[in-house]
Amino acid sequence: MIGLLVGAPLLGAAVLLVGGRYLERVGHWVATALAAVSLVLAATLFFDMLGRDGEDRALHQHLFSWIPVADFQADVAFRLDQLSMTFVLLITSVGTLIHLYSIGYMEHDPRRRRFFAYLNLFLAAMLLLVLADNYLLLYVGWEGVGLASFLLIGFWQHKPSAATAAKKAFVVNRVGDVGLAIAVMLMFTTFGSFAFEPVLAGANETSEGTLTAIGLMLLLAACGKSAQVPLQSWLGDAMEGPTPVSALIHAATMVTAGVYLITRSGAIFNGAPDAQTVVIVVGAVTLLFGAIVGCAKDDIKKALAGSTMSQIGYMMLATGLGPVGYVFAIMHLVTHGFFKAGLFLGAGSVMHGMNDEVDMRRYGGLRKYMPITFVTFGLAYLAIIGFPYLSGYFSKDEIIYAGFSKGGAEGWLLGGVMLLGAALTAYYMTRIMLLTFFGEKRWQPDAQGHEPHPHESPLSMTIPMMVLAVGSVGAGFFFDQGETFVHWLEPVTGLGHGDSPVSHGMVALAATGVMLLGVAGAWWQYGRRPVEAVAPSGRWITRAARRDLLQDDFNHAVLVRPGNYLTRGLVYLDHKLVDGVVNGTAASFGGLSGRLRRVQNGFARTYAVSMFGGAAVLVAATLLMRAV
Amino acid sequence: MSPENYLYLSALLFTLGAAGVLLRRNAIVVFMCVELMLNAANLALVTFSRMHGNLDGQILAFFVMVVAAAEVVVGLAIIVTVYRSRHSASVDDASLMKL
Amino acid sequence: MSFPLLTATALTPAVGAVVTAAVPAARRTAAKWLALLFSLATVVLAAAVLLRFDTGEGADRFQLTESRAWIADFGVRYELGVDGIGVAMIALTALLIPFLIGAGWNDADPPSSPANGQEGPKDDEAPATRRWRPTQGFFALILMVEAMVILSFAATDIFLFYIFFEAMLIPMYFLIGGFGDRAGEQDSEEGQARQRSYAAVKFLLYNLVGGLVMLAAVIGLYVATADQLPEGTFSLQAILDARAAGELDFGTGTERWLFLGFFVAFAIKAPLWPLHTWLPNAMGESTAPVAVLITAVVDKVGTFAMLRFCLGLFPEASDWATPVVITLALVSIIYGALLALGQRDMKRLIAYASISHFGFIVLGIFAMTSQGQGGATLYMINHGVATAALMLVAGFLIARRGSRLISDYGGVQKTAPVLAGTFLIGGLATLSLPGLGPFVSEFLVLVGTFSRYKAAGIVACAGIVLAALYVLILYQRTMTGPLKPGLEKLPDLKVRELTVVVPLIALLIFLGVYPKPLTDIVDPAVEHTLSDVQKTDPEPETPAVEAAP
Amino acid sequence: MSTLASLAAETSTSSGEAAQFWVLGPIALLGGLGTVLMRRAVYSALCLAGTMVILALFYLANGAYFLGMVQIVVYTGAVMMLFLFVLMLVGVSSTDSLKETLKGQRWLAAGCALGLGLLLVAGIGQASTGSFTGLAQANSEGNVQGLASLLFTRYVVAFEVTGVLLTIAAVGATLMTHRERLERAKSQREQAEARVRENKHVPPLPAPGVYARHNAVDLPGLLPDGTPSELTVNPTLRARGQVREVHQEALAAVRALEQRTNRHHGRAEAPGEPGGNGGAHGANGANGVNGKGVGAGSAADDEGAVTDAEEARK
Repeated sequence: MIGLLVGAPLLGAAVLLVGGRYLERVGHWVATALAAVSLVLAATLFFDMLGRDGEDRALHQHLFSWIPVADFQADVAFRLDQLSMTFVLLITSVGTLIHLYSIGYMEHDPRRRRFFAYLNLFLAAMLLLVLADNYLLLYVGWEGVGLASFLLIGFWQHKPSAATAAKKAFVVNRVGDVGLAIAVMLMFTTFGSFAFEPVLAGANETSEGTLTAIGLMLLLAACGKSAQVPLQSWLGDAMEGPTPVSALIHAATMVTAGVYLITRSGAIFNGAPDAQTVVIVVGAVTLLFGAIVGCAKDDIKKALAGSTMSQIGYMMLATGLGPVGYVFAIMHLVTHGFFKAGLFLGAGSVMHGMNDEVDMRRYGGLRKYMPITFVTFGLAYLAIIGFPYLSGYFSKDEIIYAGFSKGGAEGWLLGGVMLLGAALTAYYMTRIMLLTFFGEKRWQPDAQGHEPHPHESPLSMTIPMMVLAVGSVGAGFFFDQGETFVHWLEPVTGLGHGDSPVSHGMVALAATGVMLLGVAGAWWQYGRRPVEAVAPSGRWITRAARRDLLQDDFNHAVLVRPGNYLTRGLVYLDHKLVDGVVNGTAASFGGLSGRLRRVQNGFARTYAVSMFGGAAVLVAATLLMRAV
Repeated sequence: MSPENYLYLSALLFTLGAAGVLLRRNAIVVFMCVELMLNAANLALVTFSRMHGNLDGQILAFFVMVVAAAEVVVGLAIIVTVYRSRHSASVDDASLMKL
Repeated sequence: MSFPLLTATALTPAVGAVVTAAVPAARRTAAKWLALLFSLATVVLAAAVLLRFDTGEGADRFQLTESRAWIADFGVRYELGVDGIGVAMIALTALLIPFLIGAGWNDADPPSSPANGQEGPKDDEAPATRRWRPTQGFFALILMVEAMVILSFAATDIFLFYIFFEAMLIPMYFLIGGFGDRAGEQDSEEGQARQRSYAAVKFLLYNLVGGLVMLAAVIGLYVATADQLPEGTFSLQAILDARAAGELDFGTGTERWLFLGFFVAFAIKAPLWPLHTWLPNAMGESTAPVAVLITAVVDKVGTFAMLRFCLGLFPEASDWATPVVITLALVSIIYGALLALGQRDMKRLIAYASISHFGFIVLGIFAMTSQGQGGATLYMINHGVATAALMLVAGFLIARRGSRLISDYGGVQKTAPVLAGTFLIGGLATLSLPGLGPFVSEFLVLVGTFSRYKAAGIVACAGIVLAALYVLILYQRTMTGPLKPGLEKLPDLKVRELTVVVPLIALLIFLGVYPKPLTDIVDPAVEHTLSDVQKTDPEPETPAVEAAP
Repeated sequence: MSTLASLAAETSTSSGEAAQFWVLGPIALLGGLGTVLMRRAVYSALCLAGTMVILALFYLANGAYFLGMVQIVVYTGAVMMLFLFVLMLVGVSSTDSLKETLKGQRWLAAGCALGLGLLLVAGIGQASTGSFTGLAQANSEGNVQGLASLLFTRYVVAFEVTGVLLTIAAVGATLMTHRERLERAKSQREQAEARVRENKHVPPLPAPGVYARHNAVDLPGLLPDGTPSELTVNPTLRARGQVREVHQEALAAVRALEQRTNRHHGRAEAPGEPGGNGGAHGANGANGVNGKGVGAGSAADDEGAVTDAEEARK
């Protein structure tokens, strides 16, 4: 049953890739159908799970023994508990919707079949990731989604920028993966196993140092996958991929895998406060980082990407808080999955209508042309900025509250940071809103010179947007009702209650306040007066933010360029030194023999001389013999 | 005077012959120098036989002569053949024995 | 004694070589089919070996043994026998050769034939090669190498092993020197020929030097056994038993010298930094199948021999040398990867990648843990298959364009998507993506190393990232981006090429998803090796309490 | 004879023998030196012969009568004559320059020879024993008998072997020097036809020296411009380098004669004549042409002559 969950999309991928051009016409439908199949499976499993009560809801399925070498026993086994269930539902539902959406979006792409194959591959990998019963299998899914994201980011391979972005994403992720790999090894050497149960159970009788080490390694992995500082640089470029990809992988599901990993390994982090602190710091920094970047970008997708980073920063921070935060991290993750996917799909439909123009300064006043997009986008917008009683409102406020409840100065600090983040969120989202849908139209003919005439997207694209809009409106409320979600997850993640200096109400009030502040700020800058179609140079902070706060320049200066010099130097050395020694020896022997050859000059008299010399020496020797 | 002087003489002649072999290029002359060396050796042998008072030295010298004769015959034949083919009797011209 | 299965397995390709070579010049195609036939027969026999091999509990270590007196005066016997590792390696060798023959189907046709992957000229053409028979020679040599390799995997008599270990060089030399890929429009015909012969001679000299050192060690070993045992012997089994019984003990000094003698030879064969420089030349200049033959089959003899002879014969010395060897292995991993990054020539890039991988193998062997050594053995097989896939596809690409320079390619996936896809899969296997064979082995090696030498394990992890870099950069430069001029009508993979590549890829996936059959075969052998060196896996710090699910 | 016998019989050497030694020894040495140093092989051969004779005397003085005789008869008589024959075959008066061609050979040779000599002398000096036993009773029943008894008893095997050796040597020498004719010798007619065919020397070669005042075979004939034409002398002489120089005054005389005749007939100087001698060696080929022109008027074989002149110069 659980195996099928993964198997269906995997089958789809295989069939589509192998099937070749016979499937060109029906390929996308096959893929969507298979995604839907796994969605249905997930739903049935879900209700079946609801049928059982809290503690024994977890399901296990042991397929086969994968790598058995002595004590090293890696199995292909699945574990479906509430946590994974949540993810499965999110992945399959959003995934299916986006398959549907892509049918319209990729309609004119000649390689659509392959695109859907990759999408299916991604679904399979992601489901494997969340369903795995041990860290090694999780690692497989982990790299699998990396591969899928590589393929999808670089889907338009003829664009060098896309190819580069894909490579960058994979490599940066690889760095994170090393973290995960080392973590798994540490687990093996520490616990003699890396299945969830033994590890998490054994966590509390292991030394804190080991746990910290494992925790940090896991965090490294999470940073890579979830685009957290310092491994965040790939996410912006990943927007080179088709928009549905950005929505599915780089907003809703894959980038949240880091949060899943840390939540899953809660037991380890609980035992390692230092690691938790690092997690919090990373989350907080990323939160602001993403927000700042989001404020400056004019490319709508990159702005949203910044927003994604920032939101995931929230979740990270929450997971760093320990049991207090896990639940809400996941909750925010789910709601974020809805509204951010909605936002991206909206952006996609906007681009669809505008000849793939991404510069928001070339939009303006689109609400008249694409009403559905406007409405759905708007709802998602309200959700993300935490408009009261929309989903963002609940999840984010809970996290902020949890941050305060850390207590003491750090509590205040965290709360403050997160409120600032909230304000920024409101600011950049409003900015996007205003630039895109309000004001007067600012678009010009593109390079080929045809005037874009914005139009609403086909139904296959709008329907998913609507569904997601509903989700982003309702999810939070539904979750918060009687703390459904909390009780749902509690058996897996546990639940802690910090004592917060401030009450829920005050937090909600403050959040709403700063939100309004942000909106006002954005309106003050972009709403009152017309926006110029070309970005003003702006202050240094803006310029820096436009360049993703110089992260790439930093990487380039610190890693890439020295790396290039190193490789070039080594190539030279290998040729000159390592190889040179050998060739040198050979050459010297050759020269020596060449010299010796001269002695044989063929003149009989020369040989005679040597003969007589020899004779003389012999005589001398005999004489000496007799002398002594 | 003691017969050793003969030995000294033979040594000197031998040396002369050796020098000739090494210095001269004309094959025939080289050959003569070899003969000179052989004769020097013979002188020494004869002197020895006298000093030791038995004839073995002379016998040996006798054999040396025979062999020398044979050698001369063959050697000269060789020289003639070489001369026919190369129109030169210089030992340096026949220096094909090199790489 | 029962039917000599191992001898038969080794003999089949040898006979095939002779028969193929005897085919008259005009009947090239017939020769090809003959070679293919014989290689397939070998596969069948190897499969028989695999089936006859008993992996059950208490099965003795060396099975299918054959033993005949050969040079009685020196106690040299014709002794064959396989443990799990040997079986696996023989299976790999036998399995790869048919693919290599299929891939090299046209590589040895006379230059008159079009090089770009189309079928060669009909037999009645090409009068130039009436007397000289390059094609026949090519396939005959490949089969000859196969025979040698199988024998050296099966030999349990050290002298016998040495003979095949060396004899292998002769056909390899001619394969490298005689048959270049026709990729070098940048330099002249004789220029290529010069480079080829340079590469071939370099290969020969390196390996001969190694062999010489080893010969000295072999003789030393005989002497050592001769003055301690009733009579000197070369038999591995005998020596192992004698040591187990405590009758045999080379002193520390002797043992270390002997170990060095063997190790140097093997370290050259399985290129370990800094003895690696022959590999890039050899692989760069030879045709793709031969390059695969070198790195996937022949070099494996080196690592295999480390595992069987170095550790088996000289446990203390191996223990003594471990720090140095591990350091060298780490250097190879990082160094090879960095140099792969710096290459401009596709095949040289793959060669340096292989150097990096051999670093992993050696690391696993000398980690002295069952994961490490089991992983190393799997690694030998997986690396063989993965490199074969990548290199062969690269070979097809090179044959089409006639250039090895990465900079001559770009956007290939637009004209030849299937080729690009297979190339990508091969590349992903090389960077050991989970789900493909190499991942299993690489991770095992890392775990095995890490559980004994944490630092080494972590350093080795850098190799993972670098691998991703060089593979993806290669893929990006060649396959993606705008189409480079000259590639507009680049044909996609032909049926023949697909039949070569697809099974390899399937095998990669299978090995990645369900390696259990392989591990079952290998594990007992690894346990034996570990017991030879008197090592046991380190215990976990805090054994996990088995939480009931 | 008897005196000598008495000399050798004694166990000490008489003053007569000493005198003989001191007189003949140096001469022998001189002979050796001559052998080594003479530029002409014939001379060195003669010097060697002299040395050998002296050595023969020394043998006699040392009581080796048989050997002494053999030395004179076989060596000086037969072997040296053989040498001389060969010399004649190769060219009696051909001189080879003593100029050393191999770098450092001379010094090395001198070093080796001197070193060897010194060592030998030193050895002898070291091994010197004052007294010696004469051949008195060894030669008691005659030297020849003594030798014979030894030769046919103790050394009989060696004797036989040397006999075989001699036979083999003789056969070998004849084999080596004897040349089997592989192809039938060309008849005169065929040779003539061949000459015409390759258009070379169709007329007989110009005669030597007759044009100048000498009529010796080893003197080249002169061309009209007074330069000697090598064609006119026998190739063998050329090979031996025994072509005699044409003296400058002879040439001058020829030129003067021509001028006189010209003046006498009141003819103007033929163009190119005076420069003839000056540029003779420079423009030898051209002169060769003229020479043939004299020899045979036909212009057909001019270039043939040219080539021939080239050959001659080689």
